Amino acid sequence: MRVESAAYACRWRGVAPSAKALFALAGVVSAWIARSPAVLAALAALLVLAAVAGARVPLRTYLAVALPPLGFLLLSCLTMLVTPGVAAPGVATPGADGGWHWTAALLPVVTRTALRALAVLAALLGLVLSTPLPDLIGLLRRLRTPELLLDLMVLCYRMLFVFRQAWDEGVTAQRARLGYRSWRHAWRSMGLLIGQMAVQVWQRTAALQTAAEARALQGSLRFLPAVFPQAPRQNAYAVLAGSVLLALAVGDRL
Amino acid sequence: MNTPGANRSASSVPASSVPTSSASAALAAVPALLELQAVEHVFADGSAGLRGCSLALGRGRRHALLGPNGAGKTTVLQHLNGLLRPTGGRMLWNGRPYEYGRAGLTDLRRRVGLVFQNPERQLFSAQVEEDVSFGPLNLGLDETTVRARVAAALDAVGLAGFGARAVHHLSFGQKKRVCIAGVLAMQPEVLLLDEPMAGLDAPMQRELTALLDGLAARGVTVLLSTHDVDFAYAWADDIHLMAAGRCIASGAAHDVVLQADALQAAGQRQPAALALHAALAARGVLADGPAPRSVDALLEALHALPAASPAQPLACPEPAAQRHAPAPQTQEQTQNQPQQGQPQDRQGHAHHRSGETPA
Amino acid sequence: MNTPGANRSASSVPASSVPTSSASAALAAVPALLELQAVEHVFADGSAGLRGCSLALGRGRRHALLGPNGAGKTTVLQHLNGLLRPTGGRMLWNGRPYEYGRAGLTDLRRRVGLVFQNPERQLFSAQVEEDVSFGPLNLGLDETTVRARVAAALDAVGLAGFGARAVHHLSFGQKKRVCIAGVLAMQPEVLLLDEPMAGLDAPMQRELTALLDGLAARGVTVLLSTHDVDFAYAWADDIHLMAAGRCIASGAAHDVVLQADALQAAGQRQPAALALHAALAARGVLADGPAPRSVDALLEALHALPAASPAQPLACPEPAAQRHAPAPQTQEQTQNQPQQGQPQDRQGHAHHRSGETPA
Amino acid sequence: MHIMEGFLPPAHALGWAAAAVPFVAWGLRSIGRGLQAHPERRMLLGVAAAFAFLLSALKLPSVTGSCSHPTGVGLGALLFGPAAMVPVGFVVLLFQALLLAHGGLTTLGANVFSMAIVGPFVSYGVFRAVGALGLPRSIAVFLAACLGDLATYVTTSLQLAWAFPDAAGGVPASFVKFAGIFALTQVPIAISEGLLTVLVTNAMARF
Repeated sequence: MRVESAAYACRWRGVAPSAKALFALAGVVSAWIARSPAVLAALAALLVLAAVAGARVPLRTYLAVALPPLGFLLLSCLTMLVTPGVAAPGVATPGADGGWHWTAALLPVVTRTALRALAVLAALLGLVLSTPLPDLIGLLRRLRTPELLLDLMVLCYRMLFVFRQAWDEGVTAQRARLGYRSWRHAWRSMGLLIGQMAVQVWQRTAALQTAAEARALQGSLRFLPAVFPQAPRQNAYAVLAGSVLLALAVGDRL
Repeated sequence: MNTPGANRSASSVPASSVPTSSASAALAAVPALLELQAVEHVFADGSAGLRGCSLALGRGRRHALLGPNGAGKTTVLQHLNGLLRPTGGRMLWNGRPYEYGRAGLTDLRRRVGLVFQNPERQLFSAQVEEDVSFGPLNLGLDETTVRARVAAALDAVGLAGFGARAVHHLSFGQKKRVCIAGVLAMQPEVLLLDEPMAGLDAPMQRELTALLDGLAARGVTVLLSTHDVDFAYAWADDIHLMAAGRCIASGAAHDVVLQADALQAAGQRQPAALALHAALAARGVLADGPAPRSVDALLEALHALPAASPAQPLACPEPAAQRHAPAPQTQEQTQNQPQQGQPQDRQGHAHHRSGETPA
Repeated sequence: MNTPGANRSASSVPASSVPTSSASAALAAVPALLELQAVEHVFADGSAGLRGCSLALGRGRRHALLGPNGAGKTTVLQHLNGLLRPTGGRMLWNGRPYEYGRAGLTDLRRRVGLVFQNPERQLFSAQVEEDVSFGPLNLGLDETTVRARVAAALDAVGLAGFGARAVHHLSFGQKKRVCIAGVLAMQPEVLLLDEPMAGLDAPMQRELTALLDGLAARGVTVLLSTHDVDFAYAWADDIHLMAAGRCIASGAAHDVVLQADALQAAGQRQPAALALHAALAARGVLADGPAPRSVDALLEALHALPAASPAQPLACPEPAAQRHAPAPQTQEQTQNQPQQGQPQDRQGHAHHRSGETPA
Repeated sequence: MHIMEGFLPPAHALGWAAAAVPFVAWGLRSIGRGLQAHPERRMLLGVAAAFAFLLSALKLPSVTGSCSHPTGVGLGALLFGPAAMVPVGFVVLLFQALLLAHGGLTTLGANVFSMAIVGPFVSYGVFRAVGALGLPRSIAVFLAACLGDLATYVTTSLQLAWAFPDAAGGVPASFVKFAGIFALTQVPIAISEGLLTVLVTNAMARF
């Protein structure tokens, strides 16, 4: 989990999550407002810069995290740039028999969509690569997210690591007994392991419930929110920086 | 010689009876802080967890619940914390029966904290501070108080400054301490720990015993379960011996370990320190009297024997010994020995009682 | 007193040195069964698991890998089983480098079985038999053979007749034995166990050591990791000491425990039996010579001292001793004592080597 | 199949979010009602969400040689019912966006709709329907997981086609394009997931 470790290690770890979220929100809204490819590209660049230079997220980590969405972007844009032959009667093409061919008709839309996606992605990455998830959950708590949903998030986040460790240890133990010798063995081993861990879902649930009751559980899971004493000042900075992005975007619209 | 519990008993007890009476005599005067009276527990699947288990815990003492795996130690702990309800017999707090209503249970769990064995199964939040705040918040305390308690609890377990860390970045020993902090933050009068030493190596065990001794010194009643008779003897004031769902012996540590039948019934042997001391006392190497609590304390006692002590053979006419002390000293020395040995043993005890733990 | 490495240099070691040199002398002629040569391992997250760790395991012996938590014991075991690959240095099997191809690993894991610490993490099937058959089935054996092997493995761990049981109804100790059966069913030449004693109570530990001794007696090379120096000294033929990813000492158990610096570097104290024996020998209570392997063996030695032995004080002119042996015997006795003591120690050793485990 | 962060136009992103909210609220209410009688369901669903997240991050050895990810949606729907799977799926998708950058916050609504609403309901419906036909359990499980996956992928293709109609052929042509391209990865995944879910439920049934 690269995002996870980057968030704990980055320079903006102690900055109020509300400030980082405000800045990311400004980035998203700006990208939605802006029209011209140049401004969208500039927004994306500024947001990447903020994460890499400001929060000091290692570039290698940044790229590794961005790679899968970029793959999706490439595939989807290519999809939009082909069109069925029959659907373009005005153009003389060899694909008129029902094959596929390139079309430039959607190129402006594709360019804008791609750049907008890059800018919004950069806003998201800037947020998640500098903010550990518990801080984000704390922010959602302040934003009055339903308690039950928050409980699910807190438990899910904690148990994620417990399960991941259990999974890794299980796979290692199976490998030690030749469980992944071949493709066929691998499937059988995985099925066994997932089944065993699915049963653990209930056992772990019972244990957690007991442990919570031992600590006087009163219904929902209550936790003390982390405090960020600098939050007002940091929020102000974030609003200021966000306004620059918004100004760029609004200027593009005018 | 004084059993530690004896002081607490009514002052009119004749002094002569004190040495043999053990702590249970002392408990007769004041009710025990916590008590199981003939508690039965049958689980939902029909298996018996406890069979007429009776047990009394004196206030402010260090108790060890000793027994093999499956003897019912965890079941007892869960009864004490109100997680399980006896299917027969009753539970007492300060002489009053447990109340199992919501308010009664919340009150009980504020007073009697329970730390489970496996940290992965009792930490809910991935952030240290958040998890520790869970208990105090459930008690309905305000934010400032909770924050202060969380800080104090983390400090007590030696994790001050770890509040913002992620639980999954901690070591096993640290996770275990977070669990303890989560209970300490509720400021319980009794701290129950299920097999706290499991999975810890020697230095980590020393740290944890030091922490527990510190709590006991501040008046917290501590009860831990263990299957290690040597550890129980070295650490505890009182030992409660369990086997097959029954509490088969209970009392001051140095009394319980002398009950060979009960130990055997619980699948335990004698503590090594006791057995060694007995063997050495029989041979006059160490003095009679209370045995040191651990092999280390016994070793100390051996090393602290006067230098002339290797001694007894030398005192006899033996050519190789000629360079040593002259013969006339012999008798005096031999007579002195018991008295010289005694302070060693007392020191072992004092050392032990002061809260430092023999490794 | 021979450092074990020294014997490996030449086969011309005079026969007279054999009794003290232990089996490591035998290693001189043949290469070790398994060997780590300056193995480095850096984990994906950049942390160092092993730093130039060198280690040789002789065939058919009982090895203990001793060190505190985090010293790299598990990492060594995972290298031996081919689960991890050195990032530097190399691994040898019978003097030949490991092959990490699919066929090589299959062959290796058939020969070198690894039992992990936590049974919950390595039992995947609902039924005992099914789980034990996992390894042999992966070896591609036919059903009849697998069935026979499963039965034999369950028999070996004392769980014959448990084949059809549900895994989650077993006790912790039984689960642990199912894990071992699952590896034994692959009929490995080497059995590696990660902290096998963790979480087991005394009777279960005795059972397990008896099982491991039985396997060793049948020629299986056994290596287990532990952080308990007393257990390692009591059980193992060879001890390999680890600290901070390095193997800092290696050799016959009775040699390694004498290396005080190395023990301290690994955060270990001396084995209690050794320390006690030294203290008692210095006082002439026990004879010099090899120390017994466990406190129990030492106790036996104490109890087996001739009845007249409590003795040395009595031998001297002391009023209370008059009813005992007449003075003339004294000198003879004192001289005899070392010789009388010696057989005790030897017996302790023999008792130990015969496969029975001192509790 | 997740739609990446920022890919949908603002109107679509907000529209899908608005469409998903009532379902999430309904799912929460349906869980909340059961909490009085079964307080441990709160823990159960939190733990189940972690398990589902783990499954979704697994790499399966796949037929094509590359690795693919199962969704775990079918299994979850069979174990906990489709209503509970809406909030659970929401949390899983949110975490995937925040921890793995799979999907995103602006596209969360669209992804929740396809993976946490359509998928589980189709899975559950298929399971009940096939069960009612009296076919063997493993076939019902296979079809439920497999078709649940396929329904998710068809929904996502529709969402993309609606947002980006083909210049000449409009939404239908665009749907054919997206569905066609993503079929390369999604059909093998659906089949793998079906098989795996059968293996898992068989293993579980023995406990």
